[in-house]
Amino acid sequence: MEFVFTEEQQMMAEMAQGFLADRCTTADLRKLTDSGDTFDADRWAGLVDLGLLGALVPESAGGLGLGRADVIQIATACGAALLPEPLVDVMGVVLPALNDLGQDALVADVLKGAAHVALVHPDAQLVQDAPRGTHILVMTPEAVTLAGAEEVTLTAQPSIDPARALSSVSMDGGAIIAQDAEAFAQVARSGAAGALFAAAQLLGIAQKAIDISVAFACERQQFGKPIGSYQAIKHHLASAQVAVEFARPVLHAAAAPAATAARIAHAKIACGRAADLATRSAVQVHGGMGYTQETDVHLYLKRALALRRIWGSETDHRNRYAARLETSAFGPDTLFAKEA
Amino acid sequence: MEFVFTEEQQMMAEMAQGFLADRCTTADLRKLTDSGDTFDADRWAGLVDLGLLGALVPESAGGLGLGRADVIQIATACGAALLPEPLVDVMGVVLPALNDLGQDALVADVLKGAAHVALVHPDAQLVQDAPRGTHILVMTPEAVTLAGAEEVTLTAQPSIDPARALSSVSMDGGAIIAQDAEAFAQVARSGAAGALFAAAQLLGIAQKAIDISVAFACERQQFGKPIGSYQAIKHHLASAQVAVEFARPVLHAAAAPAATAARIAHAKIACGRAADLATRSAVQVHGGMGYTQETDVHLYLKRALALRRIWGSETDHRNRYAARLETSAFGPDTLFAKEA
Amino acid sequence: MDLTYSEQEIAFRAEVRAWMAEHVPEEPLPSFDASREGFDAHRAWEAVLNEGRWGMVTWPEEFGGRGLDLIRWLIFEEEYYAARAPLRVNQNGIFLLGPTLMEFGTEAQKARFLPKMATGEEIWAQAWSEPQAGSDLAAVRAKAVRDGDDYVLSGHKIWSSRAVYADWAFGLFRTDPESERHRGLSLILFDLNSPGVVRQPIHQINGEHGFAELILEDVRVPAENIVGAEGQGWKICMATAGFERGLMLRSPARYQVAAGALARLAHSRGDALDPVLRARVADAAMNAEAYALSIYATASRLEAGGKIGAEASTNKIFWSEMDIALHETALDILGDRAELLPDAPGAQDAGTWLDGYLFALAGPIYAGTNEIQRNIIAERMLGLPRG
Amino acid sequence: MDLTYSEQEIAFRAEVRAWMAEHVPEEPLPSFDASREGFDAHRAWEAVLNEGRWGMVTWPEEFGGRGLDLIRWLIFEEEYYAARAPLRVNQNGIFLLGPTLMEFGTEAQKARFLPKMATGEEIWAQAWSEPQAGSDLAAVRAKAVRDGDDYVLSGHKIWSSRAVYADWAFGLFRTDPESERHRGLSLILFDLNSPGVVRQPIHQINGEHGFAELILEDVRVPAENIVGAEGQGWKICMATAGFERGLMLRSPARYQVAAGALARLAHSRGDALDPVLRARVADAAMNAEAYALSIYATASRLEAGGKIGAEASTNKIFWSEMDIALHETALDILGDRAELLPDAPGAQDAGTWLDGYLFALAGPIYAGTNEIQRNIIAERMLGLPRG
Repeated sequence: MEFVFTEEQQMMAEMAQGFLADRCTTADLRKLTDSGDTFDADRWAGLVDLGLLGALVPESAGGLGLGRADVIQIATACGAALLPEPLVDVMGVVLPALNDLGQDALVADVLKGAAHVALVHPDAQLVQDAPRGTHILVMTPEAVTLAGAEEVTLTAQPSIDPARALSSVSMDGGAIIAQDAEAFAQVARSGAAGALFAAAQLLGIAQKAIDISVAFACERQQFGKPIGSYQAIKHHLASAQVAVEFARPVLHAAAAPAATAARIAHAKIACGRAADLATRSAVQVHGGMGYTQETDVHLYLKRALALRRIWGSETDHRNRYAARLETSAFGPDTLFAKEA
Repeated sequence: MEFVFTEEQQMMAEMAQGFLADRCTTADLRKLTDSGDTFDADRWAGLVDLGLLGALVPESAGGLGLGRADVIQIATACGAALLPEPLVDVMGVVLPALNDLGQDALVADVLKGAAHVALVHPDAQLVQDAPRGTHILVMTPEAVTLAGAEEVTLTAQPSIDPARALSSVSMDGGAIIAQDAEAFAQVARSGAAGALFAAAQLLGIAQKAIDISVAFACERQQFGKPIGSYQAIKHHLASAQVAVEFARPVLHAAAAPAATAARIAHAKIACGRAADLATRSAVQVHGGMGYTQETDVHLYLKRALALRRIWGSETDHRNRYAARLETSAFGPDTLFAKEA
Repeated sequence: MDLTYSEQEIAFRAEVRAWMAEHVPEEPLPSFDASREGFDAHRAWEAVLNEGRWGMVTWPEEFGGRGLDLIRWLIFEEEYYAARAPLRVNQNGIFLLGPTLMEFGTEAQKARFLPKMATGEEIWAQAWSEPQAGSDLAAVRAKAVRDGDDYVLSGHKIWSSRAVYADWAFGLFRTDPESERHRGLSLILFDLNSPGVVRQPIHQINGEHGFAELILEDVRVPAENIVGAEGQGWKICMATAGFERGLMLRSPARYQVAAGALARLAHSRGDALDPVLRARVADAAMNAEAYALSIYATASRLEAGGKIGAEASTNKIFWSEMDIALHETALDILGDRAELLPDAPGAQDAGTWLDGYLFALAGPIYAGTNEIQRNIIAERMLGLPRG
Repeated sequence: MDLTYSEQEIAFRAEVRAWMAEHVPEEPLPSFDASREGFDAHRAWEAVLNEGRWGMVTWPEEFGGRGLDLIRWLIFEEEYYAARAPLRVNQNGIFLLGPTLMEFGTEAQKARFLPKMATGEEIWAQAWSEPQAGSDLAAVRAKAVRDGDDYVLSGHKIWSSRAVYADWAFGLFRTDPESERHRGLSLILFDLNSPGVVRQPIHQINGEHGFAELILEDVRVPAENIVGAEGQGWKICMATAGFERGLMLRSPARYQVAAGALARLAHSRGDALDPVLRARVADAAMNAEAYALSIYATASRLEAGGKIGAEASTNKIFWSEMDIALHETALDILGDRAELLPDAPGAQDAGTWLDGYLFALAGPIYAGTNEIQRNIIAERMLGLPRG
């Protein structure tokens, strides 16, 4: 039992954080979305070069052969940086699924940046960045279908988050690459991965929303002293930090190889609530400025609003957790129990 | 439309408040319960003399012939004073029920203090002060039964609130005085009355818990100034006061002749939550002293704990309210709508 | 205590309902905070309202009102919201400045400003806060210097609601340069089209620009545009703020209509609705009713000669928190559709709920943050010592 | 990152479980805070535990421990709570004073006090707070005056946990009469049976008397009973408080066992269970797991050489709020049975939940109120300016 990241895991995370600090500031994000775009090809090429897309793909298939615990902090960093490109979904969900389904050539193309696969999943029906996709992967519990871009019709579905270019997809063709039990299992596997990595991003957003609020509260004066010296402001932010502190270990445990679906559900709920509390506290701490587009608060708020409600709502995840609670024993010795 | 109490209603309330201020302090209450008792015969005689028991009984039957709105503030005052004697239930529930059921002689006896009737109801199965009862009235949706004290077996069920002498009752005899539809309707009528007047007491407790906390917070020094000057303490108590302010008008509207069952359910929920928030804030504001029996906080906390869960739980009342919401229109013009 | 409407009140409701049915535009108007076009459409609606003498039913007849009591005002508002009539672009005027002028203004000011306020011919912005002031209005630094028959205004105002398109503004200025905090402030009315006024729209979280920053450089205003005497601004402004937080800023019907819509949204899910969300929907409806009942009680008390006090602060906290919870519940019912903009093909009604949610987030902040309101309740209502 | 137990850890768990199965009393002991009899029964249990060398598994072997790591301590606690073994009457000693003595005590103090602490022969009370101090420990006024080889203690202590029946106490005293606030305080150990010590039980909300007031009048204590140097009391006390709020005050297993019992209580209602309560039960279980995971992570970090900092305050807030919510959910499931005392015939298991609820209410207050904890988080963890 060692509930700390290894040095290698920590180094991976710092490498990604460094890249994002350089290449994905909120100023960069504003410039991108102000120009009407949501995808920076140079930044994506940088991510491709780092090999991050294939982190969870076996080395034999051209990836890094890592596990979820190795990259969970990278997903958190992407959330904190509000990365607009779909690294987290591609790395965490799409490529593992294509690899599971034996799509080796397509995996190789994606890894070198030559192909882009957008995913439609029962828990994430609107797809991000689909117009740029060379392929669309559509999962239902009955079948997994892979279609070329020319075989689908996309309808833009603009989001309040200007960096999320969403579309709905209707299929005009494509090839079924898995069915029945295999499709059903893949939907569950991909759904769990999607929820886990959405949770990771939410945690990153939560901490970042607190951090920028602390900085603001130290600067901003009201009634003759920094607003951060008022107990009400302190307690807002302290409560948000408490939520983060008790979501983080759940998230990290949910990234373990043996994590149950219930644990991942818990992580999604806890990180979602932390992000909600933190971003709304950030609005309140920023006062009027928090209600404008002049500070960055709204960017975190909107991303959190979206991520909380895709890859399973709180209702969905609560039901999953409760179902396990009602059918299995619960006690100290079940804390690290493996999937039944 | 006049949503203010009349001068007469106000005078009635002040009369009762005056009586309670004189005769029912928390010091009186402690003396009573320390002696192992829960009933002060002198105080009861005083209440009998004031005629309050029969406030809702028609004048023709020896009562004052008033309506619920006339006495709702009296019930609130009884809550605030933690009156241990069962005035509220006798005045609000038992005597109106006996009157409905044509038990004129018994009504007259109760009014002059010669009889005492304890009530068992589906929403209040444990009865207060039953050993002193000359009669037990047992309501079920199928039948209403009136039994003499010798026809029932009582089992004491001690409560955390030392002023609530509870018993469970099993019937060894008695006479059925209403059945079927009449019994069913009486259960509903008495249940609504019980919930309304429990809500009134909860509101009184809530305000009182805030008031004693304010007094304490003005006195008690910490880190060199009164604790009431700290924002965290201010905001605890302000939030509790907000809850009281928006429970009070609901309670008063629920006392109107045309109030719906949903409105009474709302009042029970709102006053219960206000009392819960206020008494728990009171514990927190009083710090360690709030966790002892040396201050009065625990008395309010325990009474609120009990009253919140009898005469219908929050679950019960929420379901009632939600059912109406789902089957009737909802909008500004339904605010004062009459019972369907 | 009589919670039934009189025959006259019932008749009045019917009259409002009939008029609204005939006059409320079928299609919702575009937002008055997003474009000049939307603003003008709302201004036109104010004129229509005024023709029906519905501009502000509590105002005296001489200023375009009907001299009715507050209960009738509530009934009017109920029918107004139930008819989904346009939001009031004029609210700074009719709810805030209007009552202030009636109480503190000269006869000339009333004659000059109130009728055009009632018709919507002149739409008002407020100009209270400043960049370094926020909820601390006493920290105002913008100044008004007397120069002959004029005041010369200079300074920097922010969070001026409606100021992007409005015609006139009322604001707090320091007339005594030596003064500190709330002493030496005056309430002055100024034409937003005067030379020296620069309006900079503030982009809100929801993309609209309901607020502006105002840069004032040597703006000349006739001295007669001061309301009350020099140095009385704070007192007058507090009276206005009490009104704002109190009865009129958010009329209860708004939330009752929203809660009714939420109940229908929930109902449309049938048995698939999460019971926890069902409970939150019931909470939203209860809160909307509690707020309405509280306002009725306050209105009755005021009609009986009472005054509005610190409970205005309890109202502000209650409606702002209720508004967020209500809209958040809708977003949770909508699930993954919640993030879609109103014009997304898949949004259906989701966009409206999203808009309402984002708008609601401002509630605990503006007109004095809820932290300030809790301080007020604690100190003025409960009597706790000042920090 | 490896979230699986090693074979040795699994074997250790099995060893604890087997021992507990054999030794834990079948009937729960009477509370140690309600009677001398209950206190003595718990003291006897401590002796049994010590015979099995389970008193405090992280302590060095020389003091009766096993020198094990914190992960094994957690496993021990899990099995201890799962076996429903008696609460530790000795917790002031083994969790607070013991670690403090090991860090700051002299060899003589360790030899004198630790072994009897481990066996339960000497049970410890703490004597920190004072009537006018509350959470403001720096306001301590009780004094210790040096007189030859003794200190002479006088003053008034309150909230001394276990002090009604305990043998010894450790407390903060002002050794420098000229000093103010946290300067000039010292940590001194004293025998509660010394002449001049008067113990007054405090009647708690739940009827027990887990705390006492201590009136100290010229209580003579050998000077060697000071821990650390004169004036170091505050620093040492803060280290102790960090420990208290941190890892050991509430071990996670306590809540996991309680959440498991809550889940069974809920399950016993079957389909009649309100789905809103079902959701709150799930929340309780999630919180218990989150707390446990967080403590495992902290324990791993400490084993890897890390330090415990302000996150001790986040723990305090989290467990105390979770504990109340968990028990309140149980009371809401129990409905009208919730108010019944454990010995009421109709109470069944309700009385235990009621006891637990009332006990939980103290959580946000003692060991530094949650208001103080939030200040600490804001100032020390987030870096916000002091009030």
